[in-house]
Amino acid sequence: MVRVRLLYFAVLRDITGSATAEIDLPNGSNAADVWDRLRTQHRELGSYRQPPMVAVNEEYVGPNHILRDGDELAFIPPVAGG
Amino acid sequence: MVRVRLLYFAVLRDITGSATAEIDLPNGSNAADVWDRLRTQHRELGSYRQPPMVAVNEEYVGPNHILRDGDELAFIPPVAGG
Amino acid sequence: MTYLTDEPIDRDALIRSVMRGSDGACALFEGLVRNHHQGKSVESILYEAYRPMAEKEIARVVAEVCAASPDVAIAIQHRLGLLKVGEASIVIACSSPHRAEAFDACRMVIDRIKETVPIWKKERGPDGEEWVGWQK
Amino acid sequence: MTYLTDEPIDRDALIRSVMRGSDGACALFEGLVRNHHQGKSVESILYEAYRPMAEKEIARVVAEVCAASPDVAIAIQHRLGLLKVGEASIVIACSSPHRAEAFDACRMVIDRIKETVPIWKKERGPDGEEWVGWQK
Repeated sequence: MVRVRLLYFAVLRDITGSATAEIDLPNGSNAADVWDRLRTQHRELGSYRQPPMVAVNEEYVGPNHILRDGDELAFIPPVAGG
Repeated sequence: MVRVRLLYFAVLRDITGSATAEIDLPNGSNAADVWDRLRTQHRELGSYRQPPMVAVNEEYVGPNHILRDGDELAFIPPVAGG
Repeated sequence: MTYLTDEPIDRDALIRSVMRGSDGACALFEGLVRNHHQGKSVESILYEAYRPMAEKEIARVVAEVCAASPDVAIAIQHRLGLLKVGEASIVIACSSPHRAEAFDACRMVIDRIKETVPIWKKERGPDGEEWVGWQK
Repeated sequence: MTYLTDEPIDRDALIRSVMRGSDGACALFEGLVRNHHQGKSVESILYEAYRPMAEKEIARVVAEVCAASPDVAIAIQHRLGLLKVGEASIVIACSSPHRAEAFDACRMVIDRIKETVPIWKKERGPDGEEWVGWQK
């Protein structure tokens, strides 16, 4: 098991109703697995099969990035800075 | 005969030592003729066979532009604004 | 340096911070809250960031652009929080001995910031509010 | 409007003058007196213009660029007289709903002004003074 700290920003925070969560995952889980779990919990995400961009420990990674214990995971909705 | 008001700017004012001059020209004279006259008067201009850009009455014109009585003529040394 | 601020951006201070005696040009870009977007009226925008990551990503953009244009000095401030129409969300100042590099750098910086930096905006208007870029 | 001024340029006033609620971008260009030119040290620059013609030529540049980019608002001030290193000789502000037009307009304005407007500069440094662009 690995424990991951999940951060929700912007539209994802509005949808989930929280800014952070601690989640436990089977060893070898990746970011896409977490996204699938979120989709089953929040029907507003149902049509989003692919996760948005993924950041682990404040760096962009691919959706298949394997999560490790203590990682900070954030799904990055479409950015709109500038 | 036409009388033309000649304006000297920048390097040309330094060379001629004046900012303006009234000159009388034969009918049908053009800006290049005036430039030739200046070259004979100021040896610093001797190597400049072609006049720099020419403005008559605050508009760019070609060197063969025929001057009329009362025109304001300016030779425009290489511009360096901005 | 921190690139994110919760206060109105001090444009003059930003420009001063990049100006060196060897510079002949300064290009500046300001992103402004405008009163409409995709046909909708906008009254204000709430900007939010994944702060530590946004700082890193902006620093990465600066490093990349400086590597491509070593003569350019770059300063950036991105504002967060609630901004009204006409207020600046971002100001980018790029100075350089010559203007082409300053313009190119300024444009490259804003283009890349818009692509990668984790900042979001929620537009508010008479029709309600919406996170930009997220289709319902 | 007069585009030429003998006073230090008020950048903020220029930007305010172009900003409309519909603008999402403002691009600014500043030309600065720099401390060197073609290998020579520069201490100050004297700017001189054929004033009425320079006003007309700048107005022509503005009209041309506005015709090409009708959504852009443009403000320009060019300073004349003796300027020290670091001072702005020209400031150009271009605002627009979107940034590409603002950048393009700003660049087009400065490029064209440098080509056609009858303004000259005499550089002063420890080696003497010289009109820029005129070979002895």
